[in-house]
Amino acid sequence: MPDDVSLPIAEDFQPRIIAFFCNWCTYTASDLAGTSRMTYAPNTRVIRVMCSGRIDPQFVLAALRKGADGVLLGGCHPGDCHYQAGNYKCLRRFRLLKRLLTQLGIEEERVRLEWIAASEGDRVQKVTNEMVEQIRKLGPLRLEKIPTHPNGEAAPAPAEPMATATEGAVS
Amino acid sequence: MKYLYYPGCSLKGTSRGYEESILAIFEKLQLPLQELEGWNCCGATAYMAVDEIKALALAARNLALAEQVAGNEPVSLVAPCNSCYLVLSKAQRHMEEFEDIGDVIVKAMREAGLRYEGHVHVRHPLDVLVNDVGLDALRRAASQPLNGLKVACYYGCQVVRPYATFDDQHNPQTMHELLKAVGAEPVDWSLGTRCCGGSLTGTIEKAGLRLCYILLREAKVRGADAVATCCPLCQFNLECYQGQIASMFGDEVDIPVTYFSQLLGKAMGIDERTLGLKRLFVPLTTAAV
Amino acid sequence: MSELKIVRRIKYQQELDLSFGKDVAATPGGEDLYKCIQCGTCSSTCPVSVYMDQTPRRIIAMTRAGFKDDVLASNTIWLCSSCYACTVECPKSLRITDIMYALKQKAIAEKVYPRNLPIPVLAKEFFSAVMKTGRSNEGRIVARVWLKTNPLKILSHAGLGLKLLRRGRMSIKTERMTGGHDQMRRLLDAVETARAAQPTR
Amino acid sequence: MIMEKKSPQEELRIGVYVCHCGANIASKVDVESTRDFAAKLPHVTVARDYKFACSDPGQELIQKDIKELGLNRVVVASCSPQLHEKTFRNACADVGLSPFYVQMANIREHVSWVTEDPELATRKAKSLVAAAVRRLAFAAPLETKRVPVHPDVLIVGGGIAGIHASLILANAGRKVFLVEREPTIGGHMAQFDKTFPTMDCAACILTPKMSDVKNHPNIMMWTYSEVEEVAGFTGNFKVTVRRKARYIKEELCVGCNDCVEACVLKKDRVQVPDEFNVGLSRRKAVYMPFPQSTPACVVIDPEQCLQLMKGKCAQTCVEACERAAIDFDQSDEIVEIDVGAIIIATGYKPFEARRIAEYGYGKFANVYTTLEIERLVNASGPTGGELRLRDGTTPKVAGVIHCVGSRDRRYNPYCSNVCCMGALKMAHLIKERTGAEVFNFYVDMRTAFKGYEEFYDQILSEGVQFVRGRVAEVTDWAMTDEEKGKLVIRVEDTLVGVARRIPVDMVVLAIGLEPQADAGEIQRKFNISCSNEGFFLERHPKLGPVSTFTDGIFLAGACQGPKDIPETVAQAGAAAAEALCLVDKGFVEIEPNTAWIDEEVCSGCKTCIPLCPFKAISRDEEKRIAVINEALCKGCGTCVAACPSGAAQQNLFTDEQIYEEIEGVLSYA
Repeated sequence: MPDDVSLPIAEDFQPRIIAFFCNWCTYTASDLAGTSRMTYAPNTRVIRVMCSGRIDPQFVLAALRKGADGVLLGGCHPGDCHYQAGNYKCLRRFRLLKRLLTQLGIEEERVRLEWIAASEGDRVQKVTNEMVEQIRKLGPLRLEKIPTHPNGEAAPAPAEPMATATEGAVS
Repeated sequence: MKYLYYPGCSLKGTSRGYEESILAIFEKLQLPLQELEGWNCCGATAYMAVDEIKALALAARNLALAEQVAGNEPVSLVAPCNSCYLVLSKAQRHMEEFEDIGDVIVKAMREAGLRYEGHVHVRHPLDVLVNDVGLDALRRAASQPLNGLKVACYYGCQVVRPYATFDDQHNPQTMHELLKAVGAEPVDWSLGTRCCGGSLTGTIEKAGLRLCYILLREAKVRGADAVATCCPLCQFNLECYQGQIASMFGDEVDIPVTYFSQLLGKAMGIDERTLGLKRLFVPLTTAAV
Repeated sequence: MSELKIVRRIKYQQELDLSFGKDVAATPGGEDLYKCIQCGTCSSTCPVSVYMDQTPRRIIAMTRAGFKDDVLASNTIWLCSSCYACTVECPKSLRITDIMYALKQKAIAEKVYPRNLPIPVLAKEFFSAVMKTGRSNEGRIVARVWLKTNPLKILSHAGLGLKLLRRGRMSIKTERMTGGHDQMRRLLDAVETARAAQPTR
Repeated sequence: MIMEKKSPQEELRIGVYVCHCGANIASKVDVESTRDFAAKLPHVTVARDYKFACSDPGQELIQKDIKELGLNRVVVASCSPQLHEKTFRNACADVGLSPFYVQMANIREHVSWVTEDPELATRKAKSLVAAAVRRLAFAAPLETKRVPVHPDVLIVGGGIAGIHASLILANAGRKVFLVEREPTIGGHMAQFDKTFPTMDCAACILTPKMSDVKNHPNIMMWTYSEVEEVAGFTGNFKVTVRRKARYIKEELCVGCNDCVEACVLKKDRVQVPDEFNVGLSRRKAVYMPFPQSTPACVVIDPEQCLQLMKGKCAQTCVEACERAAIDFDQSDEIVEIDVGAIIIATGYKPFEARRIAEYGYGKFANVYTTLEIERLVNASGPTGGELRLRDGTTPKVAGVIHCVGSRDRRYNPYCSNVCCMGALKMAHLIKERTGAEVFNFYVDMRTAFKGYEEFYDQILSEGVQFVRGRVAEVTDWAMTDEEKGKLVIRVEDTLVGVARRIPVDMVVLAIGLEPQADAGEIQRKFNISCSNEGFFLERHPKLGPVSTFTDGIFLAGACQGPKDIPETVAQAGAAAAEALCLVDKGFVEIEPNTAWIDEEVCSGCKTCIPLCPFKAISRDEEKRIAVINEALCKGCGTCVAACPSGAAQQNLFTDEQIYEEIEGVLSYA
């Protein structure tokens, strides 16, 4: 972000992070982190989906627009998808999403995609902590600071989730 | 790849023969070593006990100097002394691993006008000879092969412990391979990496000499004509205390203790004086050679 | 026949320093101290444990339990020759050699090392030599150490010294750095300052 | 099937139940404040906290509220839905509320157990509750789908686990396919001489079960076969099996071994190490692994057989076989089977002792593994049961080293569970067979099972010397005259506190258990998970020890983690019962999380069609829209995420539900 919009980050800034975890691997790993009593930063809110392939990029955009400072996506390792290849679909969309975010003036580091297997409770802990640290460094997401479009209009600030940029919906 | 030579204090003192033979064989193999200008003591293990960070800072200065000389070129800092090899490697690793150590050293170096980015590759000559020069080149250079000289290859500790970077930690083979390439016959023994006592020989003599005794006796039991070493302190301990060991344990343990590089040099036809072989207390009996 | 002697062996909790283990665990390489399962691999792989009054395994156990005085008074830490055999063989990856260094440092700092033990003296001699010349000269240092701790030894080793001199392996002339001596001293001084500025160490 | 509604039609009356889970949640999350917070959320009729929501009184409390307060939605803020979602769904269904009107908020695994600060934990719990409440507004009273189940069961691996599970299922009248990749069933147990703690002969108790398998009319025993591919889902798996060419007509061979006698590979140096005797003897190109091999049928090793390798051989074996069972033209056969359930019992791999250089295995002739000793003391083993050193002499002193490759961060950090008892058995056998002095070197003695401590007591009283200490090294250099020519064990006797050197003639390494080398491949093939060390992951460490995260696939034996025979057999029985439970029920209920197309919105762009891994989407050419075949849809939602017009939706995970959840968590983050 340009210098003029970066404000000092408050000491007590608690990043708000939404995590979309697939039911079979990452959500289970997250449960395992719990049963193993691995403490980690309390900033993530996990939303369960059956497969990372279900994660519509619009969910990510909606989360950021509604006040999340970062979004974490979690799926099964390549080759391990419960539905054969949903995670690959997710990866493809994720790459495009990152480009889109950059164009919107949002740091791409605010979104992260991780493959975490059901046995990797420790990775949930590690990735969550890293993600929180990363977002802390970036500071709160201030969408009103998004630079204006080249044609002088403000960047589209989607009003309804369903109305967000359809280019997010790529397969 | 640039090769800088870090002699360390011993190679300028008690183990002159090591320096002489190392420089001579590298010259012969057309990989002349350039001595690092302005180097200081590596920090050595004895000092670690008193002030670890200072010891590591001393090592770090050498690394910084090497990096400075090399500019942007990748650089190998060749340290023939096991102890220097370890301390230099340890400084590098500790600075990466322990943030507080790294911070202090980086800050102190800045004060002293030094900078280290971590690009120096600390190497032992065994590593360089096997992996960069290659056994074939050694074989070609061996104009007077050692004809089955039976050698107990003795690596000591710190070249494989705790960081086994270029050889197997439990069963190192680089010295074996080099000496085999020039016609020697390494004996089968299990003590190649057992400690020689290090500085204990000078501080708690009885404990130190016992360790030397075990090594020398076993080398003889296994029928070795000579022990080959790759560390100044090992060579010193094993050679210079043979008299005391004999009287302390009532057992003759006279056996030549050379540097592996001296044996390589001999096989290359370099004369004994140049190789520092004349500096040995127990002369290398050339009967077998 | 010898006389029957009895000594109180029980340890009362108040005789222990319960933070000792944590202190040692906080030093570089000490981080896995509490993972030790007391298997004794360190003691049996140690080539010097022959002479140790406490095996390395016991040193670990005692350190964890806070037997600070006994640990620092043990000859074990001084017999360690830094061969790293225990460190690489430990099934729980404790860096025992580094822990021994940490214990030596603590003993020196608290001045509880055995009087006749030349190691701390050696270390000091070593340091002053390096400060003076940037190099160490083993022969000279060892001679000075013996002079301070056990002068008789010099006589018994005089022959060795002469042999070394004759073969050009020891010189009367002192080896010196070829430059940068001031820089090195500046560096060591700066370590003091930088360390003092650090909150934890 | 009722499609989900776009927006709630009826008035919402939501009940929120915040569970304490004893102290598991309440010690970190302020449950009272969470309850009060929930009570103020829109549409919440009642909010309560309760000690154990999953208990009977807890469930009754919810049921009572549904009846008395007219609740039509329920939020339970407790543990993971993986654990108790079913419990609460059933509780609500019992009193007439659609089970899909229940929403869990995971405030235990995701909050109280992973958060240090109680205040932040409470905040997190509240935001998850808020999200659950909001999400419910878009819930629909779906119906679960029933799919018929194929009654047959596949068991992969013919060791004691697979054998036991097969027999149970077959005795229950189920048809079982038992697939084993070796030429015989029996697994590692067949290689053992005796079994602890009773010391009964392994063959005596195993071989009757092996022939039961062979003769059971309900068991299709396919040895020398491997599973190639698995498709389908619980209740209806389609499995492809490769039956490797044996070059023997199995139905003709009677195991007379005449062909083995006749095989031209006579010299030891052209023969290969015998796998069954762990390399202690050699075998020919045609061989039978061991006398009681099941099936009693030889096999030809195509990498040894001159005829198969070079096409040139006198074929003395063919001549010798009276029944003309040898068939060099055989090729691998691919078979497809349909099964309703699968039990994986692929076992373990013994730790490779060479990896620990300090113990000198492979370097010193008289260092053995426990498996080798099993073969050496076995009457049908390479020495006919004589325990001799490699030079033919009898050991006078032996050392048994425990924990080889186990409890070691450099190799396997876990305890292999069976080696302590195995090492005690070794001590007993060596003493019994040779009268040698035996030393056992252990780190911690683990004999925790019925009759095991008594076995330890027995071995102690037999005079075996126990040294508590992990051996650092087995070496061949002598310090004393006594040590000359011996193997020297360097160990600290930790109970005495001194280092010792103990000279012995024989060293036995009690090697640990590792996952099979191809466990990763099996894991992917069957779509199950592995734990960090590579063993297959059970669904729940306590309450789902033989289930996997993939419904219909169960685990038995050491493929799930190191275990001994009693535990393996118990687990095999449990897996068989679980499989039986599934196939006997006759149907599976499928979570109704399938996708559907809103016909009015679909533009017929076909984006979704190629995305579906199950080919469940086709195009209705007449209406020019996409159609989802509900029976084929597995509910991943990939098509939903991709639909550019929002026509594709997924039950239980509609866009609205997820947006509500997003807003919900952020409204109180």
